Formats: sequence, structure tokens, C-alpha cells
Amino acid sequence: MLWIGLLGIPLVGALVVLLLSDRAAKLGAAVVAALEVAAFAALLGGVAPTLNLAWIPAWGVRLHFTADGLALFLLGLTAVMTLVAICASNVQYGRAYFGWILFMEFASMGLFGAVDLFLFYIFWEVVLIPIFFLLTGWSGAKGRAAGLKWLIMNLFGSLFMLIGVVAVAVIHNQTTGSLSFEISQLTNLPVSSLAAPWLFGVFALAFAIKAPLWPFHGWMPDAYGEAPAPVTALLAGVLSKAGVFGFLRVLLPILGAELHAYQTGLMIWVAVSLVYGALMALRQTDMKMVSAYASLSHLSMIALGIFSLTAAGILGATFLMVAHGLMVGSLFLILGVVEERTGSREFTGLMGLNQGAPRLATYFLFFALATLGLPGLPGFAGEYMIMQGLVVHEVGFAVVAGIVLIVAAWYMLRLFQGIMQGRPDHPAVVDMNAGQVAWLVPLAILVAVIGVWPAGITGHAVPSLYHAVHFAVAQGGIR
Amino acid sequence: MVGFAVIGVLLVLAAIAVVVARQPVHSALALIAVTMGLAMIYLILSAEFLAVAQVIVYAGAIMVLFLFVVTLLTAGKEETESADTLEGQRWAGVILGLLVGGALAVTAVLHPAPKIAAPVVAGFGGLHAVGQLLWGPAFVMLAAVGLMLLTGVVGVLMLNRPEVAEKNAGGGRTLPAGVTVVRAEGEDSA
Amino acid sequence: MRYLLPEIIVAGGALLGLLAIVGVPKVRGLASWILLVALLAAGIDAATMWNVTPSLIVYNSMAIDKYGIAVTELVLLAGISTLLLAWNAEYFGEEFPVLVALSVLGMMGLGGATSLIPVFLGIELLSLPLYILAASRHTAEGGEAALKYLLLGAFSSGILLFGMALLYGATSTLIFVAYPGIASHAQVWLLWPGLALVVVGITFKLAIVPFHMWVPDVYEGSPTPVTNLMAFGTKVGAAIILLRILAFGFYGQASAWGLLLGYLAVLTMIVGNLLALPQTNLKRLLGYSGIGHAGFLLIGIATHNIQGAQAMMFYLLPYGLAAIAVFAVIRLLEGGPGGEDRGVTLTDLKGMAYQRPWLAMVLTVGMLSFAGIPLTGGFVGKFFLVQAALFANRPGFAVGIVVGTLVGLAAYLRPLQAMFQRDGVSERVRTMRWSAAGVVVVVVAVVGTIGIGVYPQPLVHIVSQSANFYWLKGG
Amino acid sequence: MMINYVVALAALLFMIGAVGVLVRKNPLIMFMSAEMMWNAAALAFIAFARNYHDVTGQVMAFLIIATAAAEVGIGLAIMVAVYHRRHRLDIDEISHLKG
Repeated sequence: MLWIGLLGIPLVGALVVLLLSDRAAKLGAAVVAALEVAAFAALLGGVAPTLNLAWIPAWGVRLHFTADGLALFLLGLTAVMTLVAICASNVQYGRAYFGWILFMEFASMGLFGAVDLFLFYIFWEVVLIPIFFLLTGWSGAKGRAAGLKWLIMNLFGSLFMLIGVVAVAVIHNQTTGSLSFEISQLTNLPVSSLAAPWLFGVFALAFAIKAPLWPFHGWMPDAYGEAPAPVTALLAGVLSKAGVFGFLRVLLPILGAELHAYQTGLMIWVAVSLVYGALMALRQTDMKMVSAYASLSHLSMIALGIFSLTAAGILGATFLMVAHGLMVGSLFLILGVVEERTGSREFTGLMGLNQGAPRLATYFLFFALATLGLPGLPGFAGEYMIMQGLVVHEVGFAVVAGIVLIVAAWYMLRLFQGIMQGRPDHPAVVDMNAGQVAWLVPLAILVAVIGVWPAGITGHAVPSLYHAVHFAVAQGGIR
Repeated sequence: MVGFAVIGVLLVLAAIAVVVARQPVHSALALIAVTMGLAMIYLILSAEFLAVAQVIVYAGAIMVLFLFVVTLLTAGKEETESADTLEGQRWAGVILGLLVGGALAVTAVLHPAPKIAAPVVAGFGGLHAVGQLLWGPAFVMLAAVGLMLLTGVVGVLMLNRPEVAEKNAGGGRTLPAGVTVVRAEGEDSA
Repeated sequence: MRYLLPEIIVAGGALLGLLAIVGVPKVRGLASWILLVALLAAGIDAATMWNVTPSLIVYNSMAIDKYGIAVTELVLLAGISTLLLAWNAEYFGEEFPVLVALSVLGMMGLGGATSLIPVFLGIELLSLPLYILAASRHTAEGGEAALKYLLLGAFSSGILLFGMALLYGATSTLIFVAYPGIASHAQVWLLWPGLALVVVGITFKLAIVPFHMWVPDVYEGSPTPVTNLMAFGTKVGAAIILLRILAFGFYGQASAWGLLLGYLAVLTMIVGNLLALPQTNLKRLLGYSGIGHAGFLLIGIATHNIQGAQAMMFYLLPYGLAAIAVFAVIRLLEGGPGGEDRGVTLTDLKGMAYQRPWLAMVLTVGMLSFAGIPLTGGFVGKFFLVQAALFANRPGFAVGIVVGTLVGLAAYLRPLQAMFQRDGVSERVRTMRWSAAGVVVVVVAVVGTIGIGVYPQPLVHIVSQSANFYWLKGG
Repeated sequence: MMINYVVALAALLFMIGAVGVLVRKNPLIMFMSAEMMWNAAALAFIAFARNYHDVTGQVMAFLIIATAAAEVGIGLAIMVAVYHRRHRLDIDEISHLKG
């Protein structure tokens, strides 16, 4: 029942918002999002609820959602970030905008909760649509091109993944005589050695594009840059997690043996991606781009943790997904405020903002520090666990990751200095107003709480990761 | 056999004339020759009813209609068909058509086949035999053909009903001066 | 006769409609009402026959089975939507609904055909009214479209007929369901050229590359409701009869034609969608998109397994519904008399998302279904096809489907982006008016498209029953 | 007489008609060429009917002729209508629809 609420609230809410007037839409959407947060809070209380109904019996497709430890906090992240993003949105965007945001919340919730591969795929693609329309209708000059790029690149990945999805089910059908898309039933498939690399490839490609990881990030600069700040926050904070989440949810159970076989290659790839993101972030002059490439780098870090196939690494990745979502989402929101106040994204011309707007500077500093992994804040805990896994697996990667962390500190502080410090160019900048502080403060508190009490998340995640990790142990992957 | 060979050669020549004629009138006349030749071959193949139908319907109705329209549309005009500027697609089609048809004909000639020797039962191909099938089990098919002819009637009425429809089309098109309206002349064919 | 009752109802309705036009000319639109009722009644009657025991009627040349009934329902949907789209449009002429009904009758006949005679007659009966309908709006473009359609139709029918003659020569019977039993006849060498010509003839009608050149011109020149009938109805007719002929008559030779048709299908999907990319006229866009979708349909035939047959049957409905939705949008934008003289282009969609959000939503649903995005019927159809391809152990077909979809993606997204242009609102969007009939069509199309996408199980069930027509196999 | 000679003749007629449709641009001649293709098919049907002593082939030929009558009626009506609207009848001259 709780699942019907979780999915129904944003979906029905989106339709209701469409019927409201343009001016009431923001309030309505905020109420819906708040209800969704409440529903998630109810989810935290009891045992992990599931919804398991027959959907297309002819194909063995089931409407199966679970809030296991892997998904639970990503669901929470979606609920919280959507609420915050709605609060941070301009009321003039109109009802269609808020409708799409809520629809996106619905799709993300479904994506993170689905444990039926068909269902997972449906939401995987559906989630692209609201972003496409948000980019097309409510973004900057190059928004339409960015929207087209976003959809085509992502569909390129996901359509090939469709073949993979069907192929997995057909292979299952050949061994058992019935079609099923249940992920838990698709483990240990007798995939022929000819088909295995292709299968693995199509899934990995789709996940890498959505994350995005280097070199599949072609859509990212345009989309992150052109979208309105709240949409960018949702993109970077919530949707980008879907990619790395896919590795854990789909690839580890279904093609775990292949994952293990290609482990070294995969790790080298994401390590390159990690370094690439950090270096690119270092040479940007557009503040949104710095955060965008920083996000790419962090996602590579998460993927590195997963590919280490160690308990610590995977746990750290799970934790960092949530923490990073909160932090980078907030960072993009604050950048949005800065852009709105000054009308520019080039931080070389934005010096000295903290004199005119000290509150803005304070929050900015807080989230920047969290992102770069200051101990006591959540970025540190996640990265520490990942590093621990890397050291266990292969020290070389740990060294690379450590160096990148230093670079991360460098570009974040460069960004902070560029915007906030120095001689003020903008004497008339207005500081954050009460409304903005109202949604930032809870966010900051949340980040701080997670930072000092990471066990709150990892404790939930461990049991459900047990199977995945257990499998990795069976393959001899965990030391 | 000799009769068939003579008619066959003449048929092919007439058929070529249909295609290469400069004037549509000549094409139509050649096509009449083709249909008449076919009717004769039908007779050889003991399809009496079909031979008669071919003469009455094809040569008598369809081709007259053709001639009528051809003379109406091209009267007093030079043939202005431009020199062949076949694009690649058409060339490919022509070559393919020649290959397929030619190969089929050559294979047919060379392929060993039984002679048509066994005499047919009396009345085979006569009005009675065909009619029994058409008005018996295949009546549904006949009804379908009837509906097609009905379609033809409706279509001719609909297409050549100028004034009212033109006005309603809103484009304000009027017929150019000097063009007389052709009334439905079509459906005498069956 | 009981089994042919739907056909008889439609034919009777057509005659009655003609009588009404001649007898009571004062009551305008009476024929439309008569035909609408007749088509609906035929649909209901066909539905009541759903559980009929499959059997052969009319001298073994027609079959009554769920396949035929499903086809009947599909083409009736096409016919009814066409009637409604042309509702109250006087400049089509009073006879318009009669011709639509006759064309639908031809398609219905095709659905049950098991002999080459009804195949030929069905195709002709569906084509002849369409030639006239294409020219029914008295403009130069309409006439040219009709002329082109006529010439290509006569040409392809000639090819089809000659192929049929060769098949008859090879097997001594026209009842193609009996062909598998006649394998060792003296004239069997005629089988292959005969089959090839028949397939080419039908693929002409289905607009498979390389026989697709006529489609865009004809679609653009014809009045929009007629284009709707062409895009949906004739595709249904050609696709299902191709499947029936190949699956019944020639399943023994499936390994040969399957692969060949598969290549053609992949080529068609890619070329059709590629050509759709630069189009700015919506009807031309739909023409090329129709070519691409014919390729998807052909995949279902080329896999020559039961999943493929099901998938093709399934695909027809979402494709048709999406086409209806988009044609309805075009029709509404064309507005009243005279609005059709200039085609609806992408610039005519300007500002629609803000000015006419509901119409924009309809177009969005239609285009997303064409593109195969989940939660629309188009996605489930593509999924079904991929499944069929993999069940047939032909991953190449699946890759072809994916590549074809990707190629066409931008073509379907451009109209959606055009709706969001902010610089002003186009004249057509501003002056468009909802019509009651248009609203009915749009609601059915949108609800159907999303309904199939969200809960496809009923349709999957129906399709799995209706495509289960191998009951005659080996006969 | 051998049945195959008749088939060969039909194939020749069919081929000539097909080439005519593809090569010529005058719609009237194209239409006549298409009619010739239909005739070729009818000939083949009748030949095989004779060969198999089966009247069905002749019935099919009759249906072809009758259908051709309807088709020609409609086709010529369309051509007359097009001529009235444009005063020209040449498939290339009039095809500004071509794209």
C-alpha cells in the first residue's frame, strides 16, 4: 500500500498541478512533494514494504517494487531533493513546469524501487521525458539543442539495453521454459561466452551514459549548463545516481561473473574518468561547469567503489550516492541563486560576493567543503569507505583516488575563492532571503547529520547488500 | 501451334507498339490489337466465354473509353513528352523488369513441360461452366466486383461534379474558360 | 452467411448511404450517420463472433478465425476514425463516407482471405475507393496524388496478379492454404518467381523500401482523413495478408524468405526514418514515418515464429492509434474550408505548448508513441518485436529495430520542440477550433495509446489468440 | 502446343508492360501499359486453367477483366479531373509534389 502512495502521490499530484492556475502551481507542487516526503518517512518506520502484482502475465512481467537498503535512501533523496527543488523554483515557470517536476519524481521513485527488469527499463526511459521537456521549454538559449542531445544520447544507450533486457529474459526462458523479468530470478544464467560481452556491454553503456562517466558525457555540459538551477540539481543530484545504481541493481546480480571477469578493465576505465573529471573541473571558468565535472568525477569515484567488488567499496558507494546527491544538488541550487543575483556564471568576474552576501557565502562554503570530502561531513565518510575497499583490492587505484581528492579540494576552493573572496565587483548584490534560507537550513542539517552518523544509512544498506556481496565472495572477489 | 506462334509474334509487336508509340492514340489502338489477339489465344486455350468477355469488355468498353478520353485530352496537341531523363531508380527498375521478365520467358521456353494434349470435357470454359462457379460458391467474389463497379460509378460522379464542390473547397477556383465539363461517361463498361 | 454478417452490414450500409444521398438529398450528413452506425454495428457483430470455431467458408477461399476478426476490428477503427475526421466537411462530397466504407470492406475481406482470389479482390476493393478519395478535394495536388497512387496501384496490382498466376500454375490451385501439401508438382519451378512477384506486389502496397517512393507525395496531396485511412487501413490490410500468405502457404520455405524480408525490413526502418528527419511538412513526415513503421511490421513477418506474428498484430494497433492522434491534430489545425490548401508545417506548431496545451499533449503522446517511449503503446510494440527477433535467434533484427528507432527519433522530437517556440503563436494555432468529432477521435487515440502502454496485458492476450492461426497448417 | 510457350508469351507481355510503366511519362500510356500487365496475368491464368482443366483459373481471369473495367473507369475519371484542374497531363510537368 505504501508503494501505491509513494508512486501515486507524485503522479496524481502532477495531474492535479496541471489543473491548477499558474500562480498556485508552485504551492500545490510543494504540498505534493511534502506529502511524498511524509510518505517516505512512513516508509522508514516499518519493515521494507513491497508491491508485487501481476502486470503482463503473458511475459512474466510483474509490477514489483521494493524499498530495500540499496534503494531506500535513494528514494528519500528523491523525495527531499524534489521538495527542495520545487521550493527553489521560480513561481513564474507555470503549472506545466511543476507538473513535469512531479512526474519526474514519480519516474525516479519507480526507477529506484523497481526490481523487475522490465519495470526498471520502463522507468529508465520514462525518466528521460520530463527532463527533455524541461530542457526544451524552460531553459536557456541552447536548451532545445541540449534537450535533443540529452534524449538521443540516453536513448542510444537505453535502446541497446532493451535488447539486453529481452535477451536476458529469453535466455532465462530457454533454461526454464517461462519468461521472467524478475531480477532475482535472472541470476546465474547460462550466458554463452559469445553473447556475454555484448550483454554486459549494452547494460554498461546505458548506465555509463546516464551517470555520465567519461567518455559518454557528451550531453552533460549542455544539459547541466542550460537547465534551470533546480532542474540541474535534480539531474546531478538524483538522476545521475540512476546510472551507478544500475550497476548495483542490475549488473551485479545478473552478470556478476562478467563484472568480476572484466573488473580490472572497468576499474582502469573509471579511474581515467575520475582523473578526467577532476582535471576538467580545474580548468573551467563557468561555475556550473566546475560543479558538473566535479560531479562526473565523484560518480566515477562511486563506480570505482562498486567495481572494487569489496564489501567496503560497495557500501561506501551506496552511501556516497545519497550523500553526493544531497551535496551536489544543494551546490547547484546555490549556484543558481548566485547566477540569479549576478546574472553571470563566469566566476572570474564575480569576485567578492561574500561581502555583500555573507549568508550565501556561508552556505556555499559549507556545501563546497562537504563535496570535497572534509572529515565530519558525509563526503568524507563515503570516500573513506571506498578508499578502504580500494586499498584492499588494489592499492594503485587508491593512490589515484587519493590524488584526485587533493585535486578536488583545489578546484572547489578555487571556485569558492573566485566567487566569494577578493575585491567586490557587485556592491548591490542582495543576500539570500528568508524563503531561500528556509529550504537551505534543513538541507544543511540533513547533510551534517549524515556526515556524523553515516551508520544510519549504511546500517540499512548492509543487509540488502549482503546478497550482492555474498555473491562477490563466492567469486573470490572480496578479501 | 502455328496459329499460336503467329498471333504470339503479332501480340508482342503490338505490345511493343503500345509502349513506344509517341501518341497515346496510337498506344490505345495498339492495345486494342493486343486485347483482340489475346481473345484469339483464349479461344485456342478453350476459354470461349473469356474470349467473348475479353472482346466485349476490353476491346468494346474499356478501350473505347480509353480512346474517348485520349482524344478528348490530347486533341490538337503535339506530343510533348520530354526526352528520357530517367533517374537511377527508374533505370534500375527497367533493368530489373527486363531481367525478370526475360529470364522468366526464356526459362519457360526452355523448361520441359507437358503438352496441352488431353482434350477438355465438353463445355469447359463455356458460359455455363464459368457461370456455375461464379453464381455458385464464388458469388461473394462476384458481389465484390459489383461493389467495385459501384465504386467506379460513385467515383466518376464525385470527381467530375465541378461547380458546387469547387465553390465549397473555398479556394475560389473556377474552371478556366473554354473548358467544357465532361459528364460521367464511364460506367457503360460492365 | 452468418459468418459474413459484418461484411454484409458494411456493404448494406454503403448501399443505404447511396440511397440516402439520392433519395433524401435535403438531409445533409445522413449518409455519414448511416455509415457510422453500420461500421459500429459491424464491429460489434464481429466481436460477438470472437469465440467462433475456426472454419473455412465460401469454397475454402475465406476463413473465419480470430485473426480475421481482429483485422476486422482494426480496419473498422481506421474507417470510423476517418469518417469522424472528415465529419461535416462538405467539400469532400456526400459520397465520401460511402467510399470509405467500401474501402474498409475490402480490408475486411483481406483479413479472412485464404485464397488468392479474395486477396486480389480485397486489395482492389480497398484501393479503388482510395484513388477517388485521394482526389476528392478538388485541388491540383489532390489530383496529382490520386494519379500517382492510381498508376502505382495498377502497376503493383499487375505484379501481384502475375505472381498469383505463376503460383496458380505451380500448384494448380488458388487456395494458398493448401500449398504446403502440393510440393512435388511438375510445374513447381514457377513457385519461386510467383512467390517473389506476389511479395513484391504486396510490399509495394505496404511501402517497403525500395518500393516506397510514391508514399510521401500521395500522403501530402491527399486530404488528411484519407491519408489517415491510407496510413492505417492499407497498412493493416497489406501487412496481415502478407503474413497470412507467407505463414500459411510458404512456411516450409521460411528460412529463405525470412532472412530476405528481414534485410528488407531493416533497410526500410533505417531508410524510412532517415528520410523522415529533414521533413518539415507534418503529413510528409508521417508518410516517411509510415514507411519506417512498415519496416517494423515486416520484422514480425520475417521472424516467422508465433511471437513475430503476435508482435506484428500487436504493433498495428499502437501505430494506428498514434497515427490517428497526429492526423487528428493536423486536421484540427487545418481548421475549416480552405485551411487544407497549405500543408501543416513545423512552423505552424509554434507556441502550441503554451496556447493550446491539450492539443500539444495529444501531439506529444502520438509522437512519443511513434518514437517508442515507454508508457505509450509504441514502446510495448517495439519491445514485442525485439522479443520476437530474439526468440527467432536473430539478434541482427533486434539491432536493426534499435538503429531504426534511433534514426527516427529526432524526426519525432522536432515537432515537439517546435511547439515550445516562444516567439509568437502561429496563426493556425490561434485560430484552430475543436470539433466534437475531432475530440472523440483524439480522446480515443490518446487514451488507447497510453492505455496500451500502461496495461498491455489485455491486448497481448487478444493478440496471442488471434495470431494463433496455425490451425490450418499442413492442410 | 506446350503450356510453357503461353507462359513465356505472358511473361513477355508482362515485361513489356512493366517497362512501359517505368519508362513512359504520359499517364495515359503508363496506365495502358499497366493494363497490359493485367492482361498478361489473365492470359497466364487461362493457360494454366487449360493445363489443369480447372475452371477456377478462368473465373479469376473473368474477375480480373471485370475489375479492370472498374479500375479504368476510375482511372480515366481521375485523369480527366486532373486535366481540368491543371490543363496538363504529364507526370513530370505536374509533379511539383515531388520531393
